Amino acid sequence: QETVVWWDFLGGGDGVRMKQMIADFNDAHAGEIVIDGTTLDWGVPFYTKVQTSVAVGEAPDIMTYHASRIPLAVDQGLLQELTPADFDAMGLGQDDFAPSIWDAVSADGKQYGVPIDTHPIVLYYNKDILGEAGLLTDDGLPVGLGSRAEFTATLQALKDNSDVTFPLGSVTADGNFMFRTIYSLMGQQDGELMTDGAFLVGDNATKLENALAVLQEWTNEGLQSTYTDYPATVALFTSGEAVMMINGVWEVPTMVDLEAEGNLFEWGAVELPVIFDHASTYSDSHVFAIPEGNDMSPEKRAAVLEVMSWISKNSLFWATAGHIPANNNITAMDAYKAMEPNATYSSLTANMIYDPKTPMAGVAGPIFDVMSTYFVPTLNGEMEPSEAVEEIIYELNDM
Amino acid sequence: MTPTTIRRINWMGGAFTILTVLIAVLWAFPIYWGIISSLKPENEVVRPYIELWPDTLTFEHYWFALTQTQIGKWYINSIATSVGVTVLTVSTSLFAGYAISQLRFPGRRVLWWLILASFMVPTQVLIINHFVLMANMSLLNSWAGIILPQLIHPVIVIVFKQFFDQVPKDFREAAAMDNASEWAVLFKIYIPMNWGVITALSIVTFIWAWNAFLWPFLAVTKTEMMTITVGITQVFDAFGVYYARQLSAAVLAGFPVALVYLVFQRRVTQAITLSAGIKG
Amino acid sequence: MADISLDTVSKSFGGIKVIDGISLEMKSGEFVVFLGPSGSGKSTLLRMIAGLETIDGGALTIDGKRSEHLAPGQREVAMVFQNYALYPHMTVRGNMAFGLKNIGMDKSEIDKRVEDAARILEMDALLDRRPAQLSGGQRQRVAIGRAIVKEPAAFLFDEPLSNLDAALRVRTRVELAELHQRMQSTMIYVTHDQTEAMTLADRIVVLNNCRIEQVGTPMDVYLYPATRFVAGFVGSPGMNFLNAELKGSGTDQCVTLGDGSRIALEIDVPAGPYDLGIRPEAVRVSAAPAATTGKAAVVERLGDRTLIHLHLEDGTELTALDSGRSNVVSGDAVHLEFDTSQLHLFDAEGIAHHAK
Amino acid sequence: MADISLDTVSKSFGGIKVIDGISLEMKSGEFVVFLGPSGSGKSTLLRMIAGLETIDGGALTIDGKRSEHLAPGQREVAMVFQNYALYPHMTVRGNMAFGLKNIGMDKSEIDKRVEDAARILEMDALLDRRPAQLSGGQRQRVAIGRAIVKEPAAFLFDEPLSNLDAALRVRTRVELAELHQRMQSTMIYVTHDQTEAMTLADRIVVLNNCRIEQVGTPMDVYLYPATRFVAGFVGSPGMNFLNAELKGSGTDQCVTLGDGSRIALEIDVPAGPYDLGIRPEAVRVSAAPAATTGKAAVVERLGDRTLIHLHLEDGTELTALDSGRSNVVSGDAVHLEFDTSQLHLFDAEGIAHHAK
Amino acid sequence: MLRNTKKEWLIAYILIAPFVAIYALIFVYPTIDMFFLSFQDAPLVGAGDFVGIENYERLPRDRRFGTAFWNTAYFVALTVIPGTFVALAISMAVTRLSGRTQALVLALFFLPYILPVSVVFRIWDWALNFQFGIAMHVLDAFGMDRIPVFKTTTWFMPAVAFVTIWWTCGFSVLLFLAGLRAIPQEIYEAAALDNTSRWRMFRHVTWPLLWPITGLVLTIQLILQLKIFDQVYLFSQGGRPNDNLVMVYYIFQRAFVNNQGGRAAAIAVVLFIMVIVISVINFQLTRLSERRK
Ligand SMILES: Nc1ncnc2c1ncn2[C@@H]1O[C@H](COP(=O)(O)OP(=O)(O)OP(=O)(O)O)[C@@H](O)[C@H]1O
Ligand SMILES: Nc1ncnc2c1ncn2[C@@H]1O[C@H](COP(=O)(O)OP(=O)(O)OP(=O)(O)O)[C@@H](O)[C@H]1O
Ligand SMILES: [Mg+2]
Ligand SMILES: [Mg+2]
Repeated sequence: QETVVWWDFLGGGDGVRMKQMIADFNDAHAGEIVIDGTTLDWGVPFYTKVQTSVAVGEAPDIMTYHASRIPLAVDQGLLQELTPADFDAMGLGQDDFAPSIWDAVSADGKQYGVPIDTHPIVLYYNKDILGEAGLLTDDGLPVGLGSRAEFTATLQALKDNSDVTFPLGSVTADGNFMFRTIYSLMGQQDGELMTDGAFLVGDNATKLENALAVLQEWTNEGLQSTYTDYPATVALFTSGEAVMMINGVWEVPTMVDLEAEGNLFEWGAVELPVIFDHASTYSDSHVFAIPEGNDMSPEKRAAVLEVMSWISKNSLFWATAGHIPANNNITAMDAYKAMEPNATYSSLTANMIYDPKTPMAGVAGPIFDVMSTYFVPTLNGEMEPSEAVEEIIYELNDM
Repeated sequence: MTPTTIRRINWMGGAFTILTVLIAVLWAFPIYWGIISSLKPENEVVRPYIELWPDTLTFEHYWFALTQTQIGKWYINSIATSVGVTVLTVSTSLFAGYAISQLRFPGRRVLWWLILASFMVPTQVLIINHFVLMANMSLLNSWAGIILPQLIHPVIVIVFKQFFDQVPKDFREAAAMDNASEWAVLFKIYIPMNWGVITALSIVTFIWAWNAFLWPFLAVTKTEMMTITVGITQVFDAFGVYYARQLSAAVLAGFPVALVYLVFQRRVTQAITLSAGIKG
Repeated sequence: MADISLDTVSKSFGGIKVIDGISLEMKSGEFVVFLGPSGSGKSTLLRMIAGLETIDGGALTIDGKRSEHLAPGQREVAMVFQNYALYPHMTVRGNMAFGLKNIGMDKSEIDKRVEDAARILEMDALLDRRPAQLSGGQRQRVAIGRAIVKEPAAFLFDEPLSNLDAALRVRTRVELAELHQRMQSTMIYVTHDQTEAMTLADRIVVLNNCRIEQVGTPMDVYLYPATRFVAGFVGSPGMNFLNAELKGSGTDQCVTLGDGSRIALEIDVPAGPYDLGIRPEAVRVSAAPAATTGKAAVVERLGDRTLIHLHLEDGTELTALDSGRSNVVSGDAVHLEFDTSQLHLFDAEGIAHHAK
Repeated sequence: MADISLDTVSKSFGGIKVIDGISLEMKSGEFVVFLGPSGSGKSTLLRMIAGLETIDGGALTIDGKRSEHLAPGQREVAMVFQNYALYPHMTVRGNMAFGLKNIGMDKSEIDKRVEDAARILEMDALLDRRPAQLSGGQRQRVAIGRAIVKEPAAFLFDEPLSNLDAALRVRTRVELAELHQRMQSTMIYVTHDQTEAMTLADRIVVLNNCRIEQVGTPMDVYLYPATRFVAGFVGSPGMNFLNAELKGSGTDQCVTLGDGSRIALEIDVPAGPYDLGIRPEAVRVSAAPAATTGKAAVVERLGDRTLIHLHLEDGTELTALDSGRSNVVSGDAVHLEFDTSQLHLFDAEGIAHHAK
Repeated sequence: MLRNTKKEWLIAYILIAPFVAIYALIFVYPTIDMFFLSFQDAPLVGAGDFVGIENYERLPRDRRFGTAFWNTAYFVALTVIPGTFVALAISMAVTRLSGRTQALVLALFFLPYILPVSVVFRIWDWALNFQFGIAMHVLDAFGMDRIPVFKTTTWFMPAVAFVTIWWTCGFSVLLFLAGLRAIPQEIYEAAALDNTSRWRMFRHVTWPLLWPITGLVLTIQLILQLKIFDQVYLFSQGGRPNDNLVMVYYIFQRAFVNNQGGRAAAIAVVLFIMVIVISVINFQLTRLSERRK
């Protein structure tokens, strides 16, 4: 029997689903393979641990990773290559994944991970309150998703409704998280972080400033929660204090579970509103990877590959965690197409954008780190957007 | 002052006492608040008003922490490493302190000065090198790796030395007249005589070791090897609203030291003053 | 019980001589007291005998055996320390048995000795207590018991009473004297308290400045002090010292005091200036005009005696001892008479000469 | 300088009475000593006068002014503490000036008073030292100086000599007596040392068990103790107590001791069993057969006196005082004579009756 | 005493051997190693290249180093003296109590000290939570604006300093109490007889007599707070760590997050030297003031 040591950073509603999948996997492979799973804190702490554990040869056998961070990981030599033979063994291949996703796990023509999903951010909303306020369309969507003015008007209308504390719940205390929203808003203006290895070239800086300005306006007008950290944001939304919330699809199961317990209002999730020119949503992928720095027996490696393969092929269940499975065969299934609320926001797959492919990018990577540092003061009105952009450019170029 | 001064002072003293007690209660209130919050259902926890006693008292979060997390293993790790640090630190320091205090040997002064000097050096600056050293010795993620770098407590040697210095040399001489060997002097006279200090220092060393954060945090990359103080901040369902759960884990982590303190209050107090070089 | 002899022993600490060629014979069964002021080397000398200090030069013989190179435990002496040095974590029994256990003595023999000692010292009931549960006097006895069980050749005491309060000190002093009478063992006893020395000793060794000033019975030392130092150190209230001029010779010898008064005496020294020593009890208050007159400054009534602190006409201070019912009051002019047989003259070197 | 009077004052600590309705008058300029064993409430009484302990009931009048509710600083008394309680961080000058500064006295007046006090106590040279740089005796003087500068109505001393070594204690005692003679101020002095009380006091207040046992001059207290307690507490060596039976009346009154010997005496009490008290100096060694005979157990030669600890035939212990040159040695049978005018009988309640 | 020198040496060496071995391995060697590493361009684990003083040369230009340095200084300023005063005030209040009340009050004040930092973090993170914290409800009740204490740079250091004082001042309180108990009651009585007012009593008696302890507390606090890491790290999580860097945090970030062992070692050396210099200055000051006495 092989024990596969597994690390992930899936702590939210999707973490519960992943634990279920691990349990299912263990049942299905009783006596052959057993997964010994650990969930670590998301972000910097997780990647710090990975880095040090690889450095000292104490790495796990398999871990989740963000596709956006793979270039950095490859650069640091943290990951083992997955050879074509490995893919054969898994019964998976390029054809099973969308090209953009496949590309995201490749570097120098080699593969470093098995993508499992894409996970964009979406707009969650409280149908009960919006309905009462008359702000729900006939399709049951919030009104005003079409433009900045309309959406702001919706928020303002909610604000004027005295029962509402926060029209919008945003993770304003955590720059790491806000990176997703802001990068989405840049995408709506076709902005680029990196152009040929240079940062925020040309009017990209202005686009960033625009994105920040919108969010700061919402803060200044009292339309969104300030200094709210991640758990508080979720709590504000689920307790009804915030009517809408921008968050990852991975919080879907939280809602589903609370609703099942009868502890939640009528809710929905939809693609981000179009604030600027066109729809665009930042997205990333969860990927399975095998870290360097652990001497695996061929048997162990085979077991690890089996884990990856099994989860990829069974990722219909993973879709109940809100994510969009990366495996084309799953998304093609009817069962998936009927799944709610995934269906409501499935349209956004066409509008997804990804991090630039560079060792500077990625969750908890250097760009991410520098930018997030300036988001918190800006979003909470401590710093002017223009000043923030200036500082960001200075620091990015200083790296 | 008027002839009624004495009475007025008494009255003011009473008021002052009540004030002191109130402030003390307020001082410890956050601890109470943490504990009481951990006993509320999650939806009560986030109610937007102050609720000093839960509507529904629940142990579900404790149950969750104890069954769904590795807190049991962390407890074992914490106990094993804290006891290890305590036993090793106290015993090596005891022997060293005794030798420096009572025996004459070449190198004694140099050793003493080194210890005094290292008293000021922050071990925090050595984290990198400790990490590399432990990695090279393949001790990361092991109890030994957590314990070893925590063994530098020059202050314990200093306290022991001072204590042994204070033992009147009459005892040593009485023992010599009693035909006691050098070992008998140490084990049958000096150690039992100073048992109070030894336990006091052991208790604070234990508390320090239990509360250690930085090094155990760095030295362990595997969850099952974490100590409880590190574990509760590292491995948690950060995504999602589980304040009460986090608090229940915190209560579990703080409980043993709080208990040790409440039981050995006087010894802890004594050891703290000793560790600052004040004779209790 | 043993003879102990010191032969020109000496000792230095870091180049400073603290014992300077001392020779001394102590006979078996004798109670010898080392008396001297603080720092005179009493403890050092005792500790050299015990083996707690090395002997730099000279020979130590205990019971006929050369002992200066023996370890403390092997010299067959037992010591009672000033602070008793009882092991606080052991019971009284444990304290007494510790030394015997260390030499691997039979358990039954140990028990026997401990119980015998406890009986002698009347502390059977205390055997299972710890030192902290004992009073000062009881601790003192345990310390002695710890010495007794070893059945040593000699007992060494280093100021064993100095930690007791005044009343207990007096009582324990008497007990110690009785113990010595009963056990008849050699005892060497260090003290700076002349009363203790006087009351306990068979022979007193007066030490000063690393040297022996005088060796003699208590009354010898009191009545015929060898030096001015001894005269001043022994006796309470202390001896009066007055500047005096010895004149004449043979039967018309006399000394003149500062106030001009003359006292006839008989003594075998050449005329010249001396310090005249006279104990307060030899200065008597007389009803009729006598040798000289003083003014009572302070009168201290002790009940059984009265001390009168006087100033002679020239300001010389003098203390006289009067009976308990003395009717002198402060401010009185008092006639003084001197017991001429108790006069001592001290020459420039401090050597004493006693009047006949 | 002031009269101080206590009128049935009492005091409890947590329900336990430690001062039980004590009344006492102290006259201006008097030197009163509170004497008693440890725990008898001496310090408490003194501290009640000083204002450091509250007075639970009764009245305290200082210089005609009801004072029990005044703060300590306002009672015009100054206190010298056992450990001196000098402010360690201030110079001698600072220590003495502190209290004066507190009441906002003129700098020049402060300087004058400090310097006067320093002159009286002969410590001009020490004014700029700190307490740590002074010897025990010098500290003692600073403490007194601190009291003097306040020109208080009364000086209160709580065992001021107990931290000094024996020789210094005797010397300082004399100095204190001289100081009192010079300043003529009211002084209340607490001690458990009867010698100090005897030598210093104008009047002694003997306390025991929260009560006054006797108030009187030193010689009163010594010669005519009011109770058995006082008789035993005052005097060193202590009074002998023997079981005795008083028989007869008028001129053929006599007491019979345990050994059967009879002593004739004249006393105004009914026949019956008593404790007979007699001071050692009233027990005389006689050459010829006398009142009774004892066996000398321990002979303590003090030089000027000799203490003979005796056992009478029936085992009763008795101490006799003999002259310094006594030739009694331990083991001798000794004839004893009693000074019948110094006999005391104590009845069952401990009340003393003195022989005529 | 008669001593068998050879045997005594042997016993002494046996007794000190374990300590010396650990000391050499865990203290002496890593200290030397730290200096070597600071001259290298090296990852956290693994070989590096000698680069001279390059790692040091970077520091003055390094923004984050500046942040870390000044934040550390700021933190020390916020904790050391205020913390000492708070402890002094508490101990003055506690020392006048007696019996059970005193024991209870002291226990309440001291309890935080024995808690692990992560527990302290959880408690205060919860009490000061911007959305749900009880402190915010209290502010609401007084009609004041809520304060996002751990999320703004203005409030972060003061808040962490506050929590640190709350957490550690029990230690100083004990030292002060020991100091206060060492002042003989008689001195206060003498002062009472000297007509001393409450303020003068504190100013001229208690304060000067407590000064040695105060100096000790200040020294211990200074050296301790220079090494601040745990609280800052924990409270920064999910916030804005780069604004809140302190020295040890920066060492950690360089070494463990950025995998730059050499650069981290250079920062460590700087902190090491800072602490040593401060200790030596402090030691000299104490000696000086002692000699003055
Ligand atoms: N271990 C030592 N090192 C250096 N000098 C010492 C040592 N022990 C004693 N001395 C010195 O030797 C001299 C005699 O000391 P010792 O203790 O024998 O005096 P003492 O007569 O017992 O005095 P006391 O009555 O104070 O006990 C003193 O001057 C003392 O300072
Ligand atoms: N603060 C206090 N609280 C409780 N009991 C006290 C206090 N102070 C004194 N006592 C008790 O009051 C009694 C008298 O004490 P006090 O100190 O007056 O005795 P003392 O005669 O001065 O004794 P000593 O000679 O030992 O100083 C003792 O029984 C003592 O235990
Ligand atoms: Mg001595
Ligand atoms: Mg007293």
